[in-house]
This record gives sequence, C-alpha cells and structure tokens, in this order.
Amino acid sequence: MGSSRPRIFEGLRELPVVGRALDWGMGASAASAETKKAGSRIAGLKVTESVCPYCAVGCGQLVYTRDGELVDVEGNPRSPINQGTLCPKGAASRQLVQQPGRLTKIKYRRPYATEWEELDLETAMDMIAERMIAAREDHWEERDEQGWKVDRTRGFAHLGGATLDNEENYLLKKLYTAMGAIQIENQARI
Amino acid sequence: MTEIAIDRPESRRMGFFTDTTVCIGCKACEVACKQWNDLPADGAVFRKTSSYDHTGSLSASTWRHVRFVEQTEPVPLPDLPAYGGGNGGHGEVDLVAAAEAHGVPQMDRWLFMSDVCKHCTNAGCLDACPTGALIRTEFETVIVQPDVCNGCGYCVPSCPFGVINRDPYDGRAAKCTLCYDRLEDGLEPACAKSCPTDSILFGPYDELVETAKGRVLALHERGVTDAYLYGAGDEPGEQLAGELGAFFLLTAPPERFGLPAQAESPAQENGPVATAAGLAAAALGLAAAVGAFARAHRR
Amino acid sequence: MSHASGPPPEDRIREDHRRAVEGAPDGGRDTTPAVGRRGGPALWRRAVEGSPVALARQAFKDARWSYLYKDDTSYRVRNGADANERIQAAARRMRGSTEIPEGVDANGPFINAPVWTWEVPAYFFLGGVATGSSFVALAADLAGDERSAAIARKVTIAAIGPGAPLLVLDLGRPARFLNMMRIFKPRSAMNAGAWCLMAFSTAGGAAVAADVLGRRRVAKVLGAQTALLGTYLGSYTGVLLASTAVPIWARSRLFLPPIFVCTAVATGAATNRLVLAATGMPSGHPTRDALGTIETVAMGAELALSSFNEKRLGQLADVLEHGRAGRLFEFARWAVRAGLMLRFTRGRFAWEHHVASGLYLAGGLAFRFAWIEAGKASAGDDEAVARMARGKATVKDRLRDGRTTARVRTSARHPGRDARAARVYADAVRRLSLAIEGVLRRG
Amino acid sequence: MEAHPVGSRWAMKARERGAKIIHVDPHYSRTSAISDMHVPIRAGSDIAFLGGLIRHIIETESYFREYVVNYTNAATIVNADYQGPEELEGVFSGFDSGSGTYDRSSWMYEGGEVASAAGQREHSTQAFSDRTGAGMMTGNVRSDETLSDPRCIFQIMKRHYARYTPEMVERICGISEEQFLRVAETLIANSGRERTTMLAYAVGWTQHSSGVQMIRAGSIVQLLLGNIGRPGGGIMAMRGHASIQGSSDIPTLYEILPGYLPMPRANDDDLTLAGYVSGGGSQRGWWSHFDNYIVSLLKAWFGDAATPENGFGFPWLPKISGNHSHYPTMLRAFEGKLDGLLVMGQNPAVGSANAGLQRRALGAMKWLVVRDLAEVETANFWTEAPEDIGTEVFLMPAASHVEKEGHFTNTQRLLQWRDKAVDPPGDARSELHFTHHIAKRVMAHYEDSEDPKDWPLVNLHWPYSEHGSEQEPVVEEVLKEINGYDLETGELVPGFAQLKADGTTSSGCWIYSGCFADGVNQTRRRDPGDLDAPGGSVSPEWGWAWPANRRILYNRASADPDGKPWSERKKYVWWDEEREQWTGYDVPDFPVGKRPDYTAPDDAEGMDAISGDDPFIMMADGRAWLYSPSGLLDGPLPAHYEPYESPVPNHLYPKMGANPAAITWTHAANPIVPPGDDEYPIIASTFRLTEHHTAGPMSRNLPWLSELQPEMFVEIDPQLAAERGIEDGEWMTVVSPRAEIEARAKVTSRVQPLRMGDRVMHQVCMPWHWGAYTSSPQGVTGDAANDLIAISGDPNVSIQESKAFRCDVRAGRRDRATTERQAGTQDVESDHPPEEPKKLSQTDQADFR
Repeated sequence: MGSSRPRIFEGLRELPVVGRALDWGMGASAASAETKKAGSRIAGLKVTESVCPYCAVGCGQLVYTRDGELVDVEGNPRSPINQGTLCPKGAASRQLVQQPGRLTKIKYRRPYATEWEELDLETAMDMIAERMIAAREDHWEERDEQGWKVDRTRGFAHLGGATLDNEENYLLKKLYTAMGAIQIENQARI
Repeated sequence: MTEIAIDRPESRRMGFFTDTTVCIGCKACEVACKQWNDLPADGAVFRKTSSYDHTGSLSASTWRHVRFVEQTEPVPLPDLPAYGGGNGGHGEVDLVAAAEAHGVPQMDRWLFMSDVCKHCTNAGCLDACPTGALIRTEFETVIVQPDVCNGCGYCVPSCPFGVINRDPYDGRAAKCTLCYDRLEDGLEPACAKSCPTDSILFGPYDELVETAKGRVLALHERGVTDAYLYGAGDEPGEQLAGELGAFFLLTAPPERFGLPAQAESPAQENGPVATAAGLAAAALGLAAAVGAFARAHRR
Repeated sequence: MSHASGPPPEDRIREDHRRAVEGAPDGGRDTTPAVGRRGGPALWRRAVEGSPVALARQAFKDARWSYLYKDDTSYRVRNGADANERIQAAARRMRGSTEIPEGVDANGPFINAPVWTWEVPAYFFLGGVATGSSFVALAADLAGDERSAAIARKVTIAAIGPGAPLLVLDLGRPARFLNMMRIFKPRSAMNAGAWCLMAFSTAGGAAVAADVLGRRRVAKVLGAQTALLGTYLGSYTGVLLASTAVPIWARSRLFLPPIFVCTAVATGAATNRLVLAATGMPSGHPTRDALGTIETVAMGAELALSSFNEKRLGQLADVLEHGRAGRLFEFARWAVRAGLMLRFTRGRFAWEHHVASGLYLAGGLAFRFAWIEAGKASAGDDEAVARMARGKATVKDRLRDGRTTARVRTSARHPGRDARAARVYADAVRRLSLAIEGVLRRG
Repeated sequence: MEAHPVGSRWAMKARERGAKIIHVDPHYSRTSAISDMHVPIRAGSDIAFLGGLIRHIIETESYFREYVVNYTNAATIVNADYQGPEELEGVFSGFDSGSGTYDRSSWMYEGGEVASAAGQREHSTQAFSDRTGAGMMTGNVRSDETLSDPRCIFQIMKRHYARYTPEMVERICGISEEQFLRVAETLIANSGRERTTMLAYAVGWTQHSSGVQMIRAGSIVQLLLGNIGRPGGGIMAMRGHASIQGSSDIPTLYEILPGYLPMPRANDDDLTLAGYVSGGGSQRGWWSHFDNYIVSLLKAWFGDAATPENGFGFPWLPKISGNHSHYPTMLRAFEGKLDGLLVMGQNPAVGSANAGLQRRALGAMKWLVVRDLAEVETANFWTEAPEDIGTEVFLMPAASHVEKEGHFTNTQRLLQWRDKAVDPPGDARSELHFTHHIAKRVMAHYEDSEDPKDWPLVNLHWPYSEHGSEQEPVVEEVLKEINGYDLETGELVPGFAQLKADGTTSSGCWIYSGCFADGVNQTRRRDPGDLDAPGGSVSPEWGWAWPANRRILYNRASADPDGKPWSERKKYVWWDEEREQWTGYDVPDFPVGKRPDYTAPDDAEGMDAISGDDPFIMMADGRAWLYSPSGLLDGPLPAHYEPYESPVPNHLYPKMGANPAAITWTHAANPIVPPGDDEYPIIASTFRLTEHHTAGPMSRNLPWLSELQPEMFVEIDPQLAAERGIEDGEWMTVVSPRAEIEARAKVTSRVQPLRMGDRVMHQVCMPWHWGAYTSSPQGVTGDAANDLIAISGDPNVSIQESKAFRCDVRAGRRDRATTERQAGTQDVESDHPPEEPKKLSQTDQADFR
C-alpha cells in the first residue's frame, strides 16, 4: 500500500527504534476515550415509519425520536419505492419540522392593522366558525338567476389539499359540501 | 497498518466509490450529510459562473459537495434572422448580428461530481496533525476527533485535495468522518444511504475497487472510453496518495473537477527532504557563526 | 486571532428562539430549530449503550454496494485478465501527462489556503531570532567571549518567550494548547516543532538561570544544547511550510528551510549586535565585528537563495511578485539591499551599521510575513496547483527513466532578459535539485 | 429527475439495463444530463412534435398492429358528419365561433349515441359520462378490423396527421429533422412484444392551453406502440405534491365528489338522485355500478338520515353552475364578491398564475384563514400596504407530516400510512383537528334549525371520537368510513364490489373501498416482499393501491387477446387455463374468471357487455380511445394550436392561432400579449429545481436547502445575453405585460436559441420557487415567476398556460418597488363574469403573419 512513499521513509520505518518513532502519535495513543466509545446517537431510540411530505413519489422515511423530539429522519430501506434513499428535500425534512421560524402560536391580524397579534386557539376557532356561518348565511343561494335550484353558498372558498392527508381532505369536502360551499379547490389545477 | 488508532481486529477497510456517470446532481448527499452530522448551512451565496453549485467547495461544515461542470462545444452559428429581432420593438435589437458576434456554444455534457474527503492511504492531514486529533480508524478511514482538535490549522494546507478546513467561528478543523459513528453500529454513511441513484457506493474497500474496475470496463465497452478511476487501481508509483479510500469514476480530466492529477501526502513527500536540507543549512549556519567568531576573536 | 467575530448565525437563531419562547407558557415540545452546530459531527454517543438501531439491519446489511445495479443491469462486467492494465492505462490517459490537456480549465478551488494570521509569521520571526541568538551564544562561548554569550542566552530567552503565547493565540481552541504534547509525532513538523520549542525554551531558560546563579560551565553546556536544538527550531518552520500542498511552499522544499535558517541567523546576529552595542560594547570589538559579518553573510545568502529559488520556480513564483506577498517581498528585498549597502560603506559612522542591523531585522520580519502571504495566494492559484500536480508526474518519470535533461520552463517567463543565462542557471539549479532528490530517494 | 430525484433511481437502473432515455424539454436540465438524448423543443409546441411521431409511426407501419386492432378503437367507424381541421381550416366539425364551443355530436361513432344534452347547459353529469363513454350504445357500432375503411378511426388519424411531417416539426418545434427521426426510431425500436416504452412527465406538461390534448397525444403514441397496461409502459404523471393524487381522488375540488363522482350541476329540472344516476351511470362497463357508489357516499355522509324516501339526502347537495375553480373564484374575490377564504398548505400569493392579482384578490376579502408550518406570503401579503387592506387574517400553525397520522396517496395511486412520531408543538394542530372542531361548532349552531337549507348540517353524520388532551379525532375511524361499512352487520366492506345502492352499505370514497378490508389498515402494510423474484418489483404487500390494490391499470392489456403474455420478458397478468382465472404478479384489472374468448352478446349490460379481450373496462366499449368521440371539449384528436402568447403563426392551421376552445379571463389586471406584438419577442417557460419545492414555504425557509439555490435566477442563452448586455450572475429583469421581476442571470448554453425553419428564436427559462418572504433568518427570498404569467385555461380542466408565455429581458434590476407592472386598479371590471370564462376571440388571432 505504501509503496509510493519515498523509499527512504519506508526503509526507516522498518528499523526497530526509529521506525517505532515514526509511527508514534499515529497509533493507539492518539485515540481519545470519547472516540473509543463512539456510536450512532439513534441506537436504542424509538423509530416511527413515515412518508416524505414533499413530492408525490412517496418515499418511505424512518423517524427516530427521543423523548418526543426528532433526532433523525432518514430513508426507509424497506420501502420498495426509495430503498432507503432520499432527495435533498426529503433529507432535509427534519429541518422542515424543526425549522427556524416554525409557527407554534396563532397570529391574528385585525383589518387595517399593521402588526400581528396573538390569539388563543379556542377563540380563533370560535371566530372562524362564526365567519364561515355568517358568509354562508349572507350569501345563501337557493336558486340561481335562471331559477334553477342550486342550494349553495359562494360566500367563502377553500384552497389547498395536496399537502394534506386523505382523511383531512375527506372531512373538509364533507363539511364544506354539507355547508353548501362549492368553491373548494387545491393544487391539482395549477 | 501501524497507523491505526482504534483496535478492532475484525474490521475491514471501508470506503466510498463515487460513480459520476450515474450522478444526477441532486445534492441529496450534501443535505443528508448535514442532517446526520448536524452541520450548519454555509450561508446562502449566489455564485457566478458555477452552474448550479452555490456551496462552492468542501468546508468545515460542508463535507459532501457536488460540483457542476458545464462542458460546451463550439458550433457554427445559424445564419438566420430572428423572430422579434432585426427590427423589433427595441430599436437596436438585432439578434442576428448578435449571433454573428457571439457564438453559441452547444451544450456537450453537464457533469456532476459529488466530492468528499478521500480518506487517503497516505493522508496529508493525518501526517500533519500535531495533536493526534486526526487518527486512522479501524475502518482505515481518517477522522478528526472533535474533543482533541485544538485548531492549529496545519492540516488545512496539508491536504492536497483541499478537503479539511477550520471553522471560522468554532476554531476546530472538521471534515467527513465517513460517518464513523454510524459505521460503529453497522450503518451505511448518510450520504451513501441517501444517494437516489446509488452513485455513491459504500462498502468494503476491496469489493468496491473490484466493482469500480468492472464499471470502467463496462463503460469502455459502451463507448465511454474517457471513463477512468481516480484514486484506485493504479500501478504503484502512480497512485494518488497511496490510493484513496474514497475514490471516483470520472470521465474528464481531474482538473475539471478541481482535483489534482497527482497527489501525495506532503509531509511524506517533502518532509524528510526539507528536514535534511534545513538541518544541513542550520548546521552550516552554526558552523559559520562559530567560524566567524573564532576568526574575529583570533584577530 | 483568525476567528470570525461574533457568534455564528445558527447560534443567533437559537438564541432568538430561546428569547421568543422564554416566559411563554410551556408549549409541550422543545421547538429549538435544527440549524446545526459547528466544528465537528453531532454527538457520537449511543442513546442507549449496547442497543442496536431500530429497523436497521446489523453489520452493513442495509448498505447496498450492489443493491440497485445487480446482474440484471450492465453496470459492471466481469474483470478480464488484462483488466488491471486497462484500468491503469485509462487513468494514465487522463491524469498521467505532464501538462494539463488543452482546453481544460483548472476548475478550482483545488486546495484550501492556510488559515494562519499574523501570529504565525511573528512567531517564526521570533523563533528565528532565538535560534540565531543561541548560535551566537555558542559561538561566543567557543570564542571565549563569555559576557556576550551570557547576553545572547538572555536574548534567546527574551525572543522565544513570546513565541509560545503567539502560537497559543493562533489556535482555534487556545485552551487546548497542551494537546500538542499529548503525543510525540515526528512526522508532523508542527508536533516536532512544539516539542523542540519546549526543549529549546527549557534548555535556554535553564542556561540563563545558570548564568544568573553564576554556574558558567553549566550555562555553557546548556547553551550549547540550546544551540543544537536551535538547528531544528530554526529550520523546522521552513520544513513545516514545505510539508504542505501549497505549491509555492512545497516546490521550495529544498530552499525554504535554508532560507529560514539564514533569516534566523541574520536576525539573531543583528539583534545581538544591537543589544551588545546598547549594553556598551564598543565599536571594533571582535564580537561586534563577527556579528556584523554573520548578519551580512546570512542575509546575503538569504537574498541569493531567495532569488535563486524564485527563478527556479518559474511561473509558480508569480505569487511572490504580486499582491500583498509581492509588496512584502519587495520591501524585504529593498531593506536587505539597503542594509548590505550600508554595511559596505565600511563604517564611516557607527549608526550606519546599526541601521543596517535594523534593516536586516525589518527585512527578516517582512520575509516571514511575505512567505505566509505568498502561501495563501499560491493556494488560491488554481492553475499553479494543477500544474504542480501534473509536474509531479514529470519528476517521477524522469527519476524513473534516469533522464535529467529537463525542459526549462523558466525561460519562457523572461523572454526579454538574458534568456540563455537564465536557462543555464536554472538548469544548474534543476540538476542540483534533482541530484539531491535522487540521492535522498535512493536512501 | 430534476423534480423527482428518487423517481430517477429507477430510470437509472433502467438505463443500466439498456434502456434509452430521451428528454424533451425547452431547457437542458439535470434530467437532460443523464439522458441519452436531449431534445430541446419550443415551449408549447408539443402536439406538433407528438403528431409528427404519430404520423411517422403510421406512415412507416411501425405500430403494434395486434394491440391496436384488438385493444383500441382504431377500427371503429365514425359518423359520416365528422370533419377535422384538415377539412375545416383548423377546427373540428360542430364549432360555434360565437361561443367558442363545440357541438360534439358529429364526433360520435357511427351508430353510437351520446347522452342527449339538456337545454343550453350541460347535463349534470355530462362531462363525467363523456369522459367514461357512459351511456354510449356500443352494440351498434361498426368496425373494420382491416383498418382500411376511410371512416375508421385509423384512417381518420392518418389523414389528420398527414401534414405533421418532420419538416413541419422542425419548423414549429425547432427540433431538427435528423433528431426527430432519431427519437421516432428509438421509440419504435423499443416498443412491441418484447420491449416497452414509458412516457413520464412532470405536471408542468399539463400547463398549456391545450394541456389535456398534449397528454392525449402522448397516450395515442403509447397506444399505437402498444405500451399501455403493460409493465415498463404507460404514461406516468410525476406529480408535485405528496398527496395531490389523494386530493383528487378524495377531492378538495369543485366539480367532483369522492371517487370521481360528478358534483351535481344545476339544471332546469330540479335534479333528483335518479336523474343524476341515469345521467352518470353507464349501461356497460364498470360505471354501470354508479348508483352503488353515490348512495354509499350519501350514507357515509348523512347516516341514518339518508333514506330511499329522501333520495338519501341527494337533493340537498349544493349544485355547481359554472366554472368555480381556483382562478374564477379569485377573480370574484378580486371584485369583492368573496367574504372569506381558507387556505391550507398552499401559497397562491407565489404559486398561482398572475400572483400579483392573487395578492390583490386576497386584499379584497373580509377574512382569510391560512394554515401552514410557517408564515407564508399568502398570510402576510397585507404588509405591503396595511392601511389599505382590510382583510382580517388568521394564521394558524399546522402539524407537520410526523406530527399526525394519516395517509397520502402518492403519484402511483399508492396509499401509504404515516405513523405519528411526535406531538405538534404549541398550538399547532392537524387539519383533521381543525375541520373536526369547526364542524362541531357549525353543527352546534344549526342543531335546532328547521330550515330545509340546513338539512345537511343538521343531519351530518359526524361520529368521530376524540383522544388525548388536544381532542384529536381518531384518524382510523375516518379511514374506516372511507373504506365503508356493511350497515346491516356493522362490518367493514372488503371492497367496492360489495357496495349497494339500497342504502345498506356506506363508503366515503368507493375507489378506496377495500383499504380497510378485513379490519386491517391496508395502507399501513409494510412488507416489500422479495424484489428480486419474478414480478417482485410489484411489492403488492407494501401499502395499498386503488382500485383493489392494482398497481398497473388495465393490466389485462399485458396479455394478448388469447390471454397469453405478449412475451416472456414482459409477462405481467395472464389467463391461467387450468385454474380458469386471470393471474399474474399484480391484481388483474379484469373480472378474474372471465375467459379471454368470452364474447359479449349485443344486448348485454353492465360488466357482461365487456368481452374477454376488451382490457379497458372503465370504457363502455372496453377499448382504449385513440380518438375520443366524447369526453373532451376541444376535439376528438389532438391538433396543434399555438400557445395564447405565441410569437409565431400556426404553420399547420394558418387560420388558427391558439386553441379555439381555450378559455381566458379578459381583465385589465390580466392582460395577454396579442399575437404579432413585437414588444415581447422572447418565449419564457418555468421549471422546478431539485433543491426547492413548489412555491417555496417548504424549502426556502430551510437553511440546508436555501444555501443550495439561494437566489431567483433566469437561464438565458449566451447569444441573447450578449445582445442585451446581461452578464452571468448579475441582475437582469424580465418583463411581461403583467409584471416585471428581477433575478440573477444564469448565462448558459443549457438554453439554446432555437432554429425554426428559417428563423432563430430565443427562450428564457426560470424556476418559480421564490417569493417575497421567508420566516427564517437563513432563508431566501426573491421575485416570483408567477407574477409574470397570465390567468388562462385549458378548456377541459381550466389549468393555466404557465409553461409558454412571452416576455422581454434587459440587464439590471427592476425599476419599481413592486413587481406588478400594469396595476389595472382603475379598471377592475371584467367584461364577463369570472365563472363563465371567455373563449379566446378569433379576431384576436387573425392575420398573424
């Protein structure tokens, strides 16, 4: 292996005393106690199987957690789709969850206000439900201008769904349709 | 090898074989490496004339780096008038004249190469390190022990491949460890695991070299006669730093990828020669000084 | 210090986040952003010692070195009998020639520039002064000038004193300075230098102590020992630079250590000359004369070696002429030339020689800084790095073939100057250099 | 490859197995780099290229005859009244130039019948039955298996594409004849019994005013070559969002109900369930079970309140009456007619066409709810001028993919379950939580209402239990409801075959029925099987694919008419004579016991009308349609039309410019470059980058991704750059009538000026991931490419034309503080209501020379 090394060096290496000196500092004495104990930080952690949230290829992910916090997200080697691999976005998905600037509280902006305010979850949910009900009532159409029955509201609309779960889309469509809302759209059309 | 600092006799040499002919330039390796090793972003800088490469080079916090090389070939110009040109809405717009003045090189190849620490057999950084922070592991990889490194910076210019660097904030030197912690638990390094097209192969070194040789021959058979191995399979005397633990299959001269055509551990290549010259000169100097004094005092 | 100032951006992000959540009701989960940490890999500790990694197969079974491209693909063929030769030939075609193929740009960066700041050349300078002083001390002792020897030993210690702090200051992690001493590693010039520095300082310090205690003989022996250690202390700095991948340093491997030794001897002599003069040594004292000779010869030799080396390096040496390094070199050269001129005015006035010594010191200091700067510039010269790498093939090939008739690349650079003289001169240098290399390689 | 790197894993494997990869794209991307051939095409000229391929395949008789004759409608005879663009100067028969629409009756098969259109408007389920051929009387249809009858589809196609010659392709697309022929020969050489060719596209391909017809043209090529329903064949839509397939199957879309059942459409008679079923159901083929699916859906939604007597609640469903898609809705909002909008995980302020108009529309609403992981442009658009914008905004933190359980449907129709790994932080909640608790509030509000309009809310079946301190609804209960129950036994149904129309079964989405078969969450199955075994790559035990866990649709076509595999190499599903059933690596997409030699009697109904060699069971005639007698609104065969903003005339149909049936929304804030306008001489197209995701919120805020592609840039060829004084890495400005944006110039030979016949044409290409805001200090921002693009629509699906538009470029940064160029604020009145989009006026395209 070391045959390309200058021969003078190689020759010296074989001498009993000098040779030892030449390896000094590169053998066992250099390794620290920490290094000798090294191991992967996910050993012994809880793992959860998930699916990448970015594009539609559907790569399997393994999510390692410790005490309810993400430690590592990597590809699931068992998935026949990606066999453990991930693209840069998928590989960054731990940072997506733990991103700087991640929202954890509701931000509320009054009409014409210049700043955000905070709002607690229950209040916000009440306010939104009120507004949806009001928009439904204010814009209820039983028949359209031709007199055809429509039983609907065009007072509010919905956008988005391609990043959500099917269960979520299902409940959204179910609730909106029951409310008579029809302007329900998502990314499939862009 | 007596250089090995961790004693686990059952271990084999492990390495990377990065095959640029199946690389798609997605940079998954860069991100997977940062994710696993918890490295920060190097700062978002738009680089000119570097194609899609905006991280620039390997650094203390970028341990995998994908280079993009746009290789063009000049072609004769189409001698044709342009739509919307000639006398378009912008007065002097004359795309035909422009076409004549500036050729349009045709795209030939867009080459991607995921660069990484080479884990040299004769490692310049390892030879230079005065603290023993850099060691050779039982997998014959070269790692920096972060709890030992004191940031002397000597490894930085000692690497003939420009891999290791000192972090400007933290002060310690850092580079690819071939995911030493993962290897300890029998896991594949993060970059190789993530690579969507298995352009980065990880495995026992001997097997990898065999695979790589077969790959070169397969490419030759397919007409890709430019294919060659960078860092493995060479004749003694022509090896790069005594063979590279992480070697590459390239299809263009190494300079296109920022790799030297030849490399050796500088300490091994130059150290003995320089030391001899230095000691000789110093002895001469000392003798001269003594002589000068003796002469002056004799007078 | 070569540190970036202030905390790194990701620490600021974490700090902002900490402040934002402080005092807020406990939201349950820790939401500290994952923006990475610098200086090394993440924690190398198993979460549970002795536990395997869940859903991962042991012993690299998930690592797929032949997972995607199996036998159903044409990814690889079976290696035939001449496989090795063909592989080697393929590599030789692409990277075996001595010139970069036409039309191929050197797409850098190739190597990283040294990160050292002013502390390192300052230490090199002081180390040089100390080395030179230790030589002076020994020479003075041997010549019987005990007073000068004692002073020189003090100068040695005074010069080397700030050396270690400077080195500590340059470290990325100064608190870990002592890690240099955790091993003994002769292959690392810096490790050997650190040990040498310690031994030199200890011996030098003990010599001074012996002087103070009036133990002349002990001081003499310790002084001699110091000078002996000085032969390495004064040259290893050159070795340290030459043992890198930086073209201008690496290709000067036969010259840098001698150049550094010259500077060391010259600046050591100059310092002692000034110190002795300041402590009342009269003009015309043989020691002062000797020191004057030493500093002049050493500085002259340095200048000659430098020019010699620069010519020999050809295009690589461009970095010695441009930018900061170029200006420093220019200053150093002029300082030395001016010093030499003053020296040869034959001492009409006493101060002329003092000024000359001062100029040598300034020149010596500038040389040290210039070499570090030149290294930084050279590392960034992609073309130079690439060509040096290609050039290695040349040296090896020629050594193997036993041919020594090298093409002279330097001549192309100064077509206007005396091309023939340059060729002869450079060829002589090349021959010498190759001969030394050959001898050393044959071991 | 560029947008789906892990998808390219398999493309690379195929390449190493000898496959040839051809990449057709205006610019040279990372996909081109690993392809055997890159074919630069002028953006928007795809049908001319594909039409050229069709012509070449027919002229050289390279089609897979046995497949074409038996499995497609090539032999079917079409009405004598049908005329194509060859005869009618660019339009098909039945065109009404006044309305810009087609009367499609003349396109029918001879002897076939379309469900009669009621009145001026479409019948409630017309579009749906059109698409499926439901209601067609195939029994009387004539065919000529020699393919020689001048009125058979094969001959019609041959005439239709006769002028799509290689020279024409070069002139229109900018692809050299030589390269075109190489592509054609490669496709032909790699199709047939032994080999298959796959056509994969990322969904940018659909973003054209003839988007649907482009995909159709691709399928015609594939059908002629015999590449549908076979392993290694097909047309693969590489979709952009994790569950965009799922959100179409279980739609948050206006015109469909779960399982692609049509949304009821207002009509002059008050629509009843029976009328809806008779319009949508089919007498033949799989859609003959239509009534089972809608009744089961209504039972899932209204529970016990849905009875046969009240039409299972059907009469109370809201009805659509026009185009209520994203763009018209935002245009209505722009006019102040929308009170509020809920946005979940979408970013229209960056990601939708004419993004500047989108932002102003947001500012014209009373309230806005945005749910996302971080603050996005759509939530803080008001910061541009807070004192002028009265929109009340609720920005709510959402749970990420690891913070909730549930399943995605990925692009291959695969349902994959995600387990929950951690709790969402702070007030972040899943959308399921949000919807559930809003629903509870709304239902409580209407609890005692007697008003008939509130019937659906009063009777809404909402049985989900909650768990944990956050009161999250139990997700699997929702999945079970989607799968469906046998209401008599209370058991989960094993599949959609068990659904009934009598109200004794329920299913929230019939095509997903079976995803909880046997009480097991089938989407959570994680056994990849042995990938190396023959057919092992199907991995049927990994997740669950709809319908009925079939991985390749119409896979009956992988066997020849006798039920034998076309070749050993390409065997997939075949008839096992011993066991008297279809078998194979996949679940056969065919009645499992139907013999290949079964011939349907003329009077057969339902699935009995499908013969044993008719693989396309969702079509009424069991055949794949080379020619669509109904279903498409802009022609039975794809014809080349220029993009709206094409700078060149239509060389094939000089009287036509763009698709005559395409729609647009004429608006001062949405101007379109008229043909012949020299002010915008350059073609622009947009693309995606590997390092970023869609409109950016999932990537631009992430330091690890931001550093990889830090700034908005535009790729421009060196010639144009030199001409305009634009330097690599420096600022440049792109101008369209809608906006001007600034970006870094990437001067590269990867974009080439196109040689088109006798002229040269320049294109610029740009990614569209950047927007004005990032929530992270290490995130990146930039101008949005979508600011440049006009709102417009394909006639069939209202997708905008964002991959081919016109612009001009100059060096330097933009002059204005904002990107919007023609504010259009003085005159916001459009000349027609947004929900009735205008067809492109023919006068707009006249006299392009």
